[in-house]
Amino acid sequence: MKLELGNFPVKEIEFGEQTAYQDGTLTINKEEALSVVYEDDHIIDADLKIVEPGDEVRLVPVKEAIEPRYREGGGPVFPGVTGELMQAGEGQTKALKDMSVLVVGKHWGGFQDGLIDMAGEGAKYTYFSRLKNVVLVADTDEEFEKREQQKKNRALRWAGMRLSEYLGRAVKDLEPEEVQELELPPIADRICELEDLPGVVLVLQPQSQMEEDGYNDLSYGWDTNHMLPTLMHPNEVLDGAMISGSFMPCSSKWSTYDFQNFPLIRKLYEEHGETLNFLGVIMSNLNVSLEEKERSAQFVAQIASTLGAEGAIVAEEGYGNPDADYTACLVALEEAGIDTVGVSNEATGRDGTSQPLVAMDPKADALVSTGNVSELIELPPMETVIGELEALARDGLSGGWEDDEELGPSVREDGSIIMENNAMFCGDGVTGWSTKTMKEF
Amino acid sequence: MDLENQQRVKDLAEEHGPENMLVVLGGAEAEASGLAVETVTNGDPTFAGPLAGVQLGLACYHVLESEIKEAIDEDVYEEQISMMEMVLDVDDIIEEVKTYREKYSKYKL
Amino acid sequence: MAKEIERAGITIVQMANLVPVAKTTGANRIVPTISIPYPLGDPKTPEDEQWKVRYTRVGAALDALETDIEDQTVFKVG
Amino acid sequence: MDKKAIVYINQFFGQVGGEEAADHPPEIKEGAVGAAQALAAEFAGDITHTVICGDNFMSSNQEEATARILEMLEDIDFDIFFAGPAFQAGRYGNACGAIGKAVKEEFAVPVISSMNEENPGGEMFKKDIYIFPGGRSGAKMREDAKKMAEFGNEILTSEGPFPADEYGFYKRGIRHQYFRPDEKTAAERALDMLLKKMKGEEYTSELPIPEVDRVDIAPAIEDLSQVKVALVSSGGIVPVGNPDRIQSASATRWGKYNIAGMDRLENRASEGFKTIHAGFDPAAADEDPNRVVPVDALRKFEEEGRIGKLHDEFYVTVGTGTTVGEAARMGQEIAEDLKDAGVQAVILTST
Repeated sequence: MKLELGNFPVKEIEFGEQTAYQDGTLTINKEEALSVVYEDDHIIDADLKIVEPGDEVRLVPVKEAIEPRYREGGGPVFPGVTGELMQAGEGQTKALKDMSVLVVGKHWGGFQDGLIDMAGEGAKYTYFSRLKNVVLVADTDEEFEKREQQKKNRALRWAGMRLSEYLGRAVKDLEPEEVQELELPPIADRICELEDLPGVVLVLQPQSQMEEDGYNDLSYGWDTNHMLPTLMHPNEVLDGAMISGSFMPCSSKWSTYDFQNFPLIRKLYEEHGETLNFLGVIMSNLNVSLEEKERSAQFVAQIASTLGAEGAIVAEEGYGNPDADYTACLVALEEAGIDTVGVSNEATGRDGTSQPLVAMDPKADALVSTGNVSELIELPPMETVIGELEALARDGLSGGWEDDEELGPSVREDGSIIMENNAMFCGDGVTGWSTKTMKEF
Repeated sequence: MDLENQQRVKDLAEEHGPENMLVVLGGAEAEASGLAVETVTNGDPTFAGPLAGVQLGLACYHVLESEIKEAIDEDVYEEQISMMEMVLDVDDIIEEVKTYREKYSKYKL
Repeated sequence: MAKEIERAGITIVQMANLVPVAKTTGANRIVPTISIPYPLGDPKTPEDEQWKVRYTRVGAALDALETDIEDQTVFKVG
Repeated sequence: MDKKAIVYINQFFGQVGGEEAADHPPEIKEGAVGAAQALAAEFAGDITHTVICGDNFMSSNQEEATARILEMLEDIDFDIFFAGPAFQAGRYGNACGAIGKAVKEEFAVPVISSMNEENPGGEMFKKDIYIFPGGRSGAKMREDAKKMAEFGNEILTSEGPFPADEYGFYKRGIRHQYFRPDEKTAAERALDMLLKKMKGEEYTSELPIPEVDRVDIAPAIEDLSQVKVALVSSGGIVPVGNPDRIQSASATRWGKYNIAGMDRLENRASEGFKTIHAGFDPAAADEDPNRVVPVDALRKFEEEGRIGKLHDEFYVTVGTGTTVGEAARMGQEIAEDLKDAGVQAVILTST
């Protein structure tokens, strides 16, 4: 499978007459862009903003991040989600780089939503503070979940994807500045030198723990709750086969942008043919019952063994009971004789003394840790808030609270905030971005 | 160096003046000898004894060092010390004692 | 939590689906349940079956409370 | 640096005497006395007082000794407290740890000590105060005191963070996140670790698996029909309206709710109970809370005489994201309440 990713670096974003890309500048016709957003009747109010690194802006509740792209030939960027089902990971896709589309609720947030600061101390906590962002801030008529803590955010997330596809079409007929060829030939056809290198698989455990439709990560539009671990080509993941869900405490979340750019996959590609033979991605999931967790772990170990993997990296989207899936998977791979490394965050509590994962096993002896979900973060007020600051305290964001005996409310009158890392939008960068680790103090 | 010996050294130095004293060590081990030199020159390194923080700077040698050895009657040295000289790590001891002496002794032989 | 209650000298049985989690946190008497969102009654099954599951599993937990154990024990149900 | 320090040492290093003076009661002297001088040589601030206490006095009257020392310190202004170094001396190590912990709790200043790895005081108190690995005997006084004093200088003048592996004190089981100065990403770290592991080379896991802390198994109940049984749950089942505002994740609160006279828990639709747990799909629990807190089944057992009585209240909190530390505290509080209510057996349901 071969994917050619045509990159268009975005140095500046501005509103203007016509949506177009020229010499690093993305110009957006706001009215036309919003009309794409309003294609869904559930969107009752929408606006677009542009934010850049260093802007004194706080975004909350942030629901999703997407890289704008165009699929050559006009097929859906997210097959099975924004259009018909088709093979992702093959052919040509164009991407607007160094930017993302951020989707922010105009009023209402939920457990799974997060916060981004574009400047100051808070900016170090999320990758998206480093990007130029087109912010869709909107409200919907999804009354059934307005006051619910768990929100599907369906209308907003889909609007974000439509908007990304719309922006992607700006480079439809243009030549990319740079083309990256991502190619892994069929495993059986790989040349002899590769055979001498150790085979490595990447095992992903995207969030899939809701029984009800509409909350989980999707694979080609299919709810990952309903799947068993399966072998995927890494190109599929990078090319829109996977989209983010709306369920997990936000710092643990993998946004759709994260799937499209997955640093662990990129790193394995870099090492392919140099130090290892990248066999592929085993797409697993996270489950609610023990039997399901064990079944998935067993499937993962079996697929990895069948492929002849000597090494594996496992990444977990979440914490709490999914740690049982994570540990089960690490143990199953180790027991199959495969050297395994895990990547996850931890929950050591505000004081740092709690047990890092809820399920642990001494066989999991090589772990990368990307942060503590309960770490307290205190940030000064920001000049501008896009969305609604009160959502952090009011709507049950996983890192916010209405009141606390010791700490007071998450949102203070002067606009300063105190929250748990939990609410940092994709803050733990488990897909590989994180420059955070955990240390003993 | 135990607390009693520290007290004795301190008293003698007060009585006769540190410039008029010479401490000769007979310890069998390098580290302990070094500590003893330090104690009578720069003060008790463990800070537990009377010499804690007291910098006498005394001249201090190990009995195995040539300066002392040459001053002793050969027969006596042969009878009393030479056996030990064969089983001890003489170089180590001398090296250690010398190091501390050069660092802290204000007086020499 | 089970550990702290047991430390206080109260005999406790933990009913949990995630046996590895209960084990890691140090619970001593463990009775498995059927899932996380519905430990004691699968909504997809008829009422009487859910009742049976609940009655049997809670019964097993009561048995566990009356059982002397030497080590951390996961009690079998049914 | 105009910071003030107080030093704790034992009778030996305080020049009171050896074993014969080990019953020496605590006293406080101005300035750096005895071994406190070794710290004074490296500490950039001022050592204003030295507390000296006999090791035996401390170990046989720990409470009294601690109380007396805390009282001595009450009116003194100080920024940091040093205890030791204690080398391999067990009683001395214990004394440094105990008094250090008490001072830290009472005055909220950093406390620094040093002990040899064989000193049991290190294992006992490394969670409470900073303890540096030290030599076996007083011969290492200068080195050990230097480490303590230098860390004291650092902690009083810089903002941190102070990771254990960088500064060298014993790991304390306190894990916090840390931005790597080299900005090496998780992807790069994972690949490095994997390549090393596959080659059989040394690597360092960023999350070493700690040992599980076990409690003594409570004895079996002889006859449940004579006993009051209580239900406890981490499934977040609360009265609709959540009167105690228990958090739906990272909970720090628990509630107890009266079920006297109830045959079962009524559901959310009938304004009875619902789950506020955000870690799983709430539909099944909202529809029938007995699926999580089986009041109905226990009523049946009560009626059949299988159990003596179902306790009139059930206890609840939320498990998801709730740190083990918080869970332990809430467990202790609930246990206290259960004991007061005469409950002898508990069924804990978790989701």
